[in-house]
Amino acid sequence: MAISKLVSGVKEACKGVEDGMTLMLGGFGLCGIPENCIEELVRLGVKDVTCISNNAGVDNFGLGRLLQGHQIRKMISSYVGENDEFERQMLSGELEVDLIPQGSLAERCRAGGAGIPAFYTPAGFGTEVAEGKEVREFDGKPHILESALTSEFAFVKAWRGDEAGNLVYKATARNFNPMMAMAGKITIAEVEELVPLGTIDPNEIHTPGIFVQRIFQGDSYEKRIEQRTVRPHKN
Amino acid sequence: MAISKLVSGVKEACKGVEDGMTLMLGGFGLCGIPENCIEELVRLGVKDVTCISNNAGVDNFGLGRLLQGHQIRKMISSYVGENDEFERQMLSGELEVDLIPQGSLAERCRAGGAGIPAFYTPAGFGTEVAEGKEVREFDGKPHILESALTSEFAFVKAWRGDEAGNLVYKATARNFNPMMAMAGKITIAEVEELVPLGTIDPNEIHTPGIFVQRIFQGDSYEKRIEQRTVRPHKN
Amino acid sequence: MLDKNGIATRIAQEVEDGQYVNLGIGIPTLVANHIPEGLNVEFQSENGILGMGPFPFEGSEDADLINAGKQTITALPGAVYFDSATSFAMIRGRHVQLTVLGAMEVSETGDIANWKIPGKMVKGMGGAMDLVASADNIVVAMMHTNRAGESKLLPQCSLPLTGVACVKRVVTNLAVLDIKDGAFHLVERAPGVSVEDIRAATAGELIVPDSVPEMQL
Amino acid sequence: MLDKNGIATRIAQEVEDGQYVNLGIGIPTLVANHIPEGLNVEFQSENGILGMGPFPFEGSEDADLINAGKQTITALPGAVYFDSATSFAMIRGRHVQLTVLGAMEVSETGDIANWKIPGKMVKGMGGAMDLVASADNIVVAMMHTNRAGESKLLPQCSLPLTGVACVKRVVTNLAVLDIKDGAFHLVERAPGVSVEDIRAATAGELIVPDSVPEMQL
Repeated sequence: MAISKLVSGVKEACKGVEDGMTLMLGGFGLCGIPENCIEELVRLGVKDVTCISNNAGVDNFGLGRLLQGHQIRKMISSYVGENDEFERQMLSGELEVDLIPQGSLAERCRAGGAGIPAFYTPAGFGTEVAEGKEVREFDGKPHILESALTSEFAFVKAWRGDEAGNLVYKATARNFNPMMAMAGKITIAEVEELVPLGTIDPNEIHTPGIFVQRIFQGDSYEKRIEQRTVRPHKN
Repeated sequence: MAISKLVSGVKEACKGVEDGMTLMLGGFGLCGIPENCIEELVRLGVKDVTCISNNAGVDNFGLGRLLQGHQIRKMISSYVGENDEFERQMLSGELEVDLIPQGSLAERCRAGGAGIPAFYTPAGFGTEVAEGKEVREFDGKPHILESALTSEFAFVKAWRGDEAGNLVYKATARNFNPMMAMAGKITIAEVEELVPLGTIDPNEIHTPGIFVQRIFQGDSYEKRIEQRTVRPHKN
Repeated sequence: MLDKNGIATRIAQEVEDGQYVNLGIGIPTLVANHIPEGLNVEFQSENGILGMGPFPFEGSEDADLINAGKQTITALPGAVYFDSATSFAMIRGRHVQLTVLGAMEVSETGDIANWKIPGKMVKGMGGAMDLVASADNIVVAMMHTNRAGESKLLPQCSLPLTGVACVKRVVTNLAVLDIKDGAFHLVERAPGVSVEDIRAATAGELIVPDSVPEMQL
Repeated sequence: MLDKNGIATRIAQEVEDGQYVNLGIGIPTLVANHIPEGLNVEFQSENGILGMGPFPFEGSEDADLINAGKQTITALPGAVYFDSATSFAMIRGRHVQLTVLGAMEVSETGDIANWKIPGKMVKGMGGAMDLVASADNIVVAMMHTNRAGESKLLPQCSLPLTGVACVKRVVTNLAVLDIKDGAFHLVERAPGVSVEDIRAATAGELIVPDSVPEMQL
């Protein structure tokens, strides 16, 4: 009875992505990013895309791969500090950048997926972020009106998934993935492990399959660590 | 290191609830309602309270118990159709009733917990619900502005919980409980089973303990079924 | 003329492969029993389940597993539970593609009234206002006339509205009708029901094409 | 004069038993190492964890478990993972009670700038704008002057703002200062630092009480 979202692999999953489209990509830093789809977008060579993603990867991994090929026209992000090529393209004017507060970014994606066209938040009042936006006081405190974000495609990465599109994320690799899954007109989920239908306890699913249009198991995951910090073993 | 929310039982949990307060109560019909706390509110005899709850229980169970004692001054609900005493009190004017769309109720509680003072929704446009509310078009479609709901106390019921206040709900007993947990200034969680800290996989927690101020294991749960529907066994 | 199960059978034909469907209380609930074999459809119940299955076998009822009508149900493989905010995110965000619900009145402009009779019956709108304000595809399942024999398909609703200009199609015991351009357009007749029967039972403007096929059930 | 760990040690004294605390990148991260034994405190990292523990032992790093500074971390018993929307619901909804973050500039009216140097450095605000707009209790951890020796405690911020009238307390290498009534109020001196040193390094209006105790570290 379940509606199957299973596709054969990354190539079938990314069918229909075209130049100039708006794409959402889950992940925080390099944690929980859709590695296989990003590589396929590099291979496809789509140009002039707008990417909505909390970060922009590093120079040679994550969204940095798309920046290298000058495939991105505009980034909508909250923090882009780990990427020299990004900074170069932005300061030179090649790359359009819309920086927005992280909480507003998350909530705007959720709103887009939830049919809430706009909401008020205190974040950014009195800053550049508020420019051109409606300000209204609630309970004596000024708030700004933020609008929903949606995208033609959303790329998310989960730990486990089933053919119904149900997803479970691992630890902090969850981050923006659930909201972006909601906000994509076509949401493509790549998973580390595809499990048989009925394997995942329906109580423990993070993203219900209704939000996912295509799912596949990624061929391989590098899962690069950006800041490896450790403490010494006690001897 | 975890901050303990554990209290000795329902009496300690309900300390501070006073006449005239606004209370949120989780549950859908009789499913997932805070049975032990409701009985304690009956015992305490608090009066003139405003109850925010999707439903109003049945005549002799759930919130119907508070209605019997005329303890409720106002109900904020989406559906109250299973309760004769409710209808009698409402039609006679004893009970003030604010009926709001179920999705708006859920989202208004979430907004209250999430620091979003107001949001736009299409639900209720052109109906009584929209009276006195701002209307604005987004994408050519009219929406109404709905405000956040919060409460002095929120009572939620979970399946499992730990002393940090982390909660896991079972099946459709989840319903309004997570959003009300977020929206209560003091949130009281009663659980069927209190488990040791670290027992619940941090990936599988529905309500993070930060939203819960007091937790206890309920003495007993009747878990009454409102509409027992079955199919015959194949012989 | 159809009975309630007949209406449900006809509405089941509206359901397409791959759709997520929300069924309201009453006749709409029966639609689930008439979905053709092999059609992949998932039922959402707004209290927090997707992948709703049939009623449980006697003795396996679970008080924690109910539908929006508070009936005990089961979950199919691939089902998922979620909270009410997420449930209405699915509905408001148009992820649920088809909504079937009952009505007391429907107007020729697609307004619907189904939640309140002032001074008499005040049960509340539940999720209906969110559902009708959101879904692209809203089908009303109801009897063509009320118990007093009065038409429920009206020029204007007399009862408090649930939603404005939202109903696309109405399936009754007498007919299938589309709503567009401010009128009811007769699409199909129920078996044994004449166009004149339908005209007599419809108070709103009724557009009748040259030929009106009988429903194939 | 304090070093970075000294500032973190002093800020740790601001943390109260039973608080949920968000620590920003840089000096604030160090605060976690200086919380007194026996104090029950949980650290939230806005990328999606509550109950953050120390760095992992070498060899047990998990790429899927990081903090907002993208550092590998561990989770303590009772920890919980969540998505970014829920994370900022905790922050915006004032469930996180204390926020410690760095700054490039702070004004005497409590404005803060820490995310952008026009034409030079544009890293983005990350979660800082949400944090400073929301928390009841915002403590800034920073050096009193920048690398050029210029004061970072100003009458007005010159850089693009992160938030307006939100900072309550500043802890620097030289002093603890409260912000109220449009001025910096000197609360404590760092060991070996004189009121005159602090006055010389503070460009905004500084109110000095009759007696200014030295920090107890």
